[in-house]
Amino acid sequence: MLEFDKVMLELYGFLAAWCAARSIPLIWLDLTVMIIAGLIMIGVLSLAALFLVWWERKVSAHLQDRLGPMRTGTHGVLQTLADGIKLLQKEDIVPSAADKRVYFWAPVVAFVAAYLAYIVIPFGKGLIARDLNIGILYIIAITSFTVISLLMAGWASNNKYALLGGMRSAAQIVSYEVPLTISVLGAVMLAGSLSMVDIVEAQGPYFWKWYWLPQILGFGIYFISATAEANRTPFDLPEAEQELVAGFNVEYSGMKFAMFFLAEFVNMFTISAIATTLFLGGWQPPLPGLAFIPSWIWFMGKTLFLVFVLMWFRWTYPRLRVDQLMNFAWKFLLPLAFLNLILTGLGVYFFG
Amino acid sequence: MTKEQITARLKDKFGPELEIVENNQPEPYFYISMAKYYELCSYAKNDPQLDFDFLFQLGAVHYPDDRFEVALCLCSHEKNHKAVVKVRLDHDNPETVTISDIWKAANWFEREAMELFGIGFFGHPDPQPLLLYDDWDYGYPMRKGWTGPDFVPMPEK
Amino acid sequence: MDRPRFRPHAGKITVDNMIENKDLREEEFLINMGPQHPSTHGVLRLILKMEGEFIRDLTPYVGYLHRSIEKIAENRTYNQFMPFTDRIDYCASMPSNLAWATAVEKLAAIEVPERAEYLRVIMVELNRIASHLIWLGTMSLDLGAVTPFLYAFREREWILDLFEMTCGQRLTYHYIRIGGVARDIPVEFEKSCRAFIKDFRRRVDDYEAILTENPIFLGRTKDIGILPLDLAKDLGASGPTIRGSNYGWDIRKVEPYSVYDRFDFQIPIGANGDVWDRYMVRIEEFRQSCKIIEQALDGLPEGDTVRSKLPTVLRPPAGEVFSRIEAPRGEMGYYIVSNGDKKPFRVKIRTASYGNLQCLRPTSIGLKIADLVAIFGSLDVILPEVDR
Amino acid sequence: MGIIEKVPAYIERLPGGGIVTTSMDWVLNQSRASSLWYMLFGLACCAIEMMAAGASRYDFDRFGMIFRASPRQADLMFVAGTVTHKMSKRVKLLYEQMAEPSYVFAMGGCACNGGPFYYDCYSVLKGIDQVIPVDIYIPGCPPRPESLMEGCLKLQEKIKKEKMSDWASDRKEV
Repeated sequence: MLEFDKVMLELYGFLAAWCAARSIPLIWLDLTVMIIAGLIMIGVLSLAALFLVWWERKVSAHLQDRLGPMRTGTHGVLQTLADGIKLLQKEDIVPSAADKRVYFWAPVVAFVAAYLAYIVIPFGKGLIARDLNIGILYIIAITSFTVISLLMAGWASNNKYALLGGMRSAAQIVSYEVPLTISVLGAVMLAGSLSMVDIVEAQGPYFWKWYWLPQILGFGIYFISATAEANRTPFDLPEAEQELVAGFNVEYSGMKFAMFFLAEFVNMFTISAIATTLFLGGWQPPLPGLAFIPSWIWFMGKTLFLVFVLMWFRWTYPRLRVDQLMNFAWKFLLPLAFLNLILTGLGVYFFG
Repeated sequence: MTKEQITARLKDKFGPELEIVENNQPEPYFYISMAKYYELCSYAKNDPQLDFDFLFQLGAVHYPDDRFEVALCLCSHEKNHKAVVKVRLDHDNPETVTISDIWKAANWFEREAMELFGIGFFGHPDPQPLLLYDDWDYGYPMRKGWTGPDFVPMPEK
Repeated sequence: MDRPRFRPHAGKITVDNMIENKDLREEEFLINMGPQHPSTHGVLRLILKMEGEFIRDLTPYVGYLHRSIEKIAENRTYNQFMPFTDRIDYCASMPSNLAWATAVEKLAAIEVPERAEYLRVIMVELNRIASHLIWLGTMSLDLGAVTPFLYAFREREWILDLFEMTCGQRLTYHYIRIGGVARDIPVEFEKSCRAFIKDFRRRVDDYEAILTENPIFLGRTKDIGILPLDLAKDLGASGPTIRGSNYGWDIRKVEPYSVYDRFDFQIPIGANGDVWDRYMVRIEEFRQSCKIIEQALDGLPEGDTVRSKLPTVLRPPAGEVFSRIEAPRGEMGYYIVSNGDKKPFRVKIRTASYGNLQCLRPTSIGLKIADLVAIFGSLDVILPEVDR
Repeated sequence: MGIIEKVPAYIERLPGGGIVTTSMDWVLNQSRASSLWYMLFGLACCAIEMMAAGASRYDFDRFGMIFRASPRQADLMFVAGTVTHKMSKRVKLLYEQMAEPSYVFAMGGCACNGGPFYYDCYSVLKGIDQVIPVDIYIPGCPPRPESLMEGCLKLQEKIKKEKMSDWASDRKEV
């Protein structure tokens, strides 16, 4: 029952046979399956984001000696749902001086960019929407799309705080893109493939063979840069509450704000999922003997652990300043990332 | 320095322009004439014996029948002594000079006195209202006997 | 159509052409920060002239909480005015009470029983801790760290419990009265207070662990917003702000009021007056206040808590007085003019934030907006003190 | 409020539409009542008690109440403290910037009617209801966090009685 991949393969085989019997071209089936898979993905991810929002509030509350949401459902599990329905009812304000079209599209771009990355993430053995052979390249391309939405939002709001937030996010995300990409290359070199599935399979079901050990530097750099890409504390400058009120989304209300909010949490999940895939063996169990637990549970477990670490960061650290942020990216992370790349290359050349 | 020493030193310098107020407080209180006001402030700040480097406060007082007063509370960090300097201003035309170039701290105090009492400080670098709202035109609220819109005096029992 | 929009260029694209077309240009812009802004701690309004992230000029606008307390003081008797002093500095009501009480006592030459003096010291020092806790919380919030804020408020609640069992209020106490204190402490106060002090010392170490040793915090505070000593004196800064600038000036030491001369405590000072130094001064003051409270609890004498035979309506002799105490934010004092009536003729309130806020402009010009927030947090300005 | 505003008018014409709208009202009201995001806006003494109510011991988050710094995203404004004439324009502006449906608390004596600054005072507004509509008044100087919470519970009761069909008439005129 829990082995989704087998069930799905059987289902697909059955449907293919059904189509063949009625001489329907297989392309229609593939298209239908793809659309349904996409819809399921959006549903699951939205649910996951809702869950993460609730979880973040609970984690922060417990770190701070509080209880967090308690009234809406048992221990507040329905809290985010209530927030969502409430935001749906709120008035949708468009500032009179805003650039209306850009203002409208900014949250949509953020939302879509956040979700598109999931096409190539293997949630479990065989649980992948499309195994692109340039998977990791695709992800890097898609995740950097976020910056456009933030810039759009910052510009279109016609608010100086929003503009400053948008500018900050542009500078920040573009800078951190560089060490992030280079740190990822280490894992790619070890696996010898850009496909996410190949990278996972190359790591094997032994936790000491996963790439976090040979790529410990790369893993660190990736995780830090990815935190910055997702605008999480200590790198949450674009929406620094104490400086820029709410940064790029200061003028957004209602559902548009909710889309930004959800996109942020989906992004958080994305970076954790990629880290899991590249460095923590993806859906592989830590030992072959533990393979009886379905692969997607392993994947989710590792990802949620990394998400928890991100939350832990957020509620512990103060925020960096803009120039410190830049210095950190260009003067520290980037040389380290190159060093990691060279070391990996040498390692692959001599031992690989 | 003690109360007597401060008084004596200032009396030497300013003579009859200085008028000592007799009371039993530990710090000296005196009036200075309008003409010597700025000179005294400058002297008090720069004299190495007095060394009043800290303007504790500058406050105006309105005596409704005859005068305004500006009272300065001066303190010295190094010497650890205090003094209160007062100057009498004309009731109908309360004006004096600014001392915000001697102590920067006087800047806001003078703006406040300008706004709430209507005292003019010549040469003030930034003479604009501090506390009241922009289109306030109901006079100087801290003067005695002032009334204005939305002002309800406490009913006597 | 007052905002620039993207549009295709007519001629050849050069920098000059773009500037001429007003599509690409460099200019300073104004930002209005406040009166409602998360980091202005109330209703301060700052107009910032920015060049990108850099602050080129700033002007503070105050008066959004001007409650004309000085006018009210002229129309209340000396005892009736005491509750208003609570509201001048609501984070530290006890020191405000004490400042008014000492000023009136100095004017009318009223002796205070010894037990009342000790209780005053205990309460004022507890309130100093509570006030510094609010500062710690809001400053760390300004720097983006949310959790220390909640930790600080957790400990503050404990102090408020102590106040509540003493005088029944959480924020505006009206406990210190002219000639003594309102009532004696309850029996269980001493035990709870000692337990709090014992626990609080450990909590201060916790705050240091989460903030002081944090490299991000260090990077945000070290060498930021340096306030030279001369400037600090000139602008009328006081309290931890001037002590951070390497100057051991504390009214409790240099001009002891109440019974402060009987206690053994140090005045922490900073090295060069940056945000970090002001932070460390206040952190160290937590420990010193604990020390004073313990000594005061040890030496608490028996006796009355309010001077008997005080008239119900106080009529001090005509004259004037100025007196000051060391409130958590710095020097707080009253200048009272009395004409022998039951109401003061004129009350001028001088508060620490009034001077400290004026230090904001010279320290933050040329820095970034994030530094401004940190500096403002470290000055610990509270707006009702400025506006009154 | 968008599309949802028009929904009840259509549904009520259908057979059994009343039941649908009632249960929709229930869901919408529940969600609104249990997700009151308040604006981070403190004026004076009461602001400290508001902060205390959000902190560890009282913890507004239990009711699903978190603070937002931007008025656009807030549902609830605590006018916590003394509103002076100088500030009253800003309070009004902030209220107008909040997205509907929005609620206002007058927290503390000063916000209710001027409180201790009623007499002999030239700069304090005698009650914020002269400027903006108020949903809940909480007296006290300052009110304790418990009374603030009681006020929030009262507001939740009030919200739960609202009907979707009433919204159109309740909208503020901007």
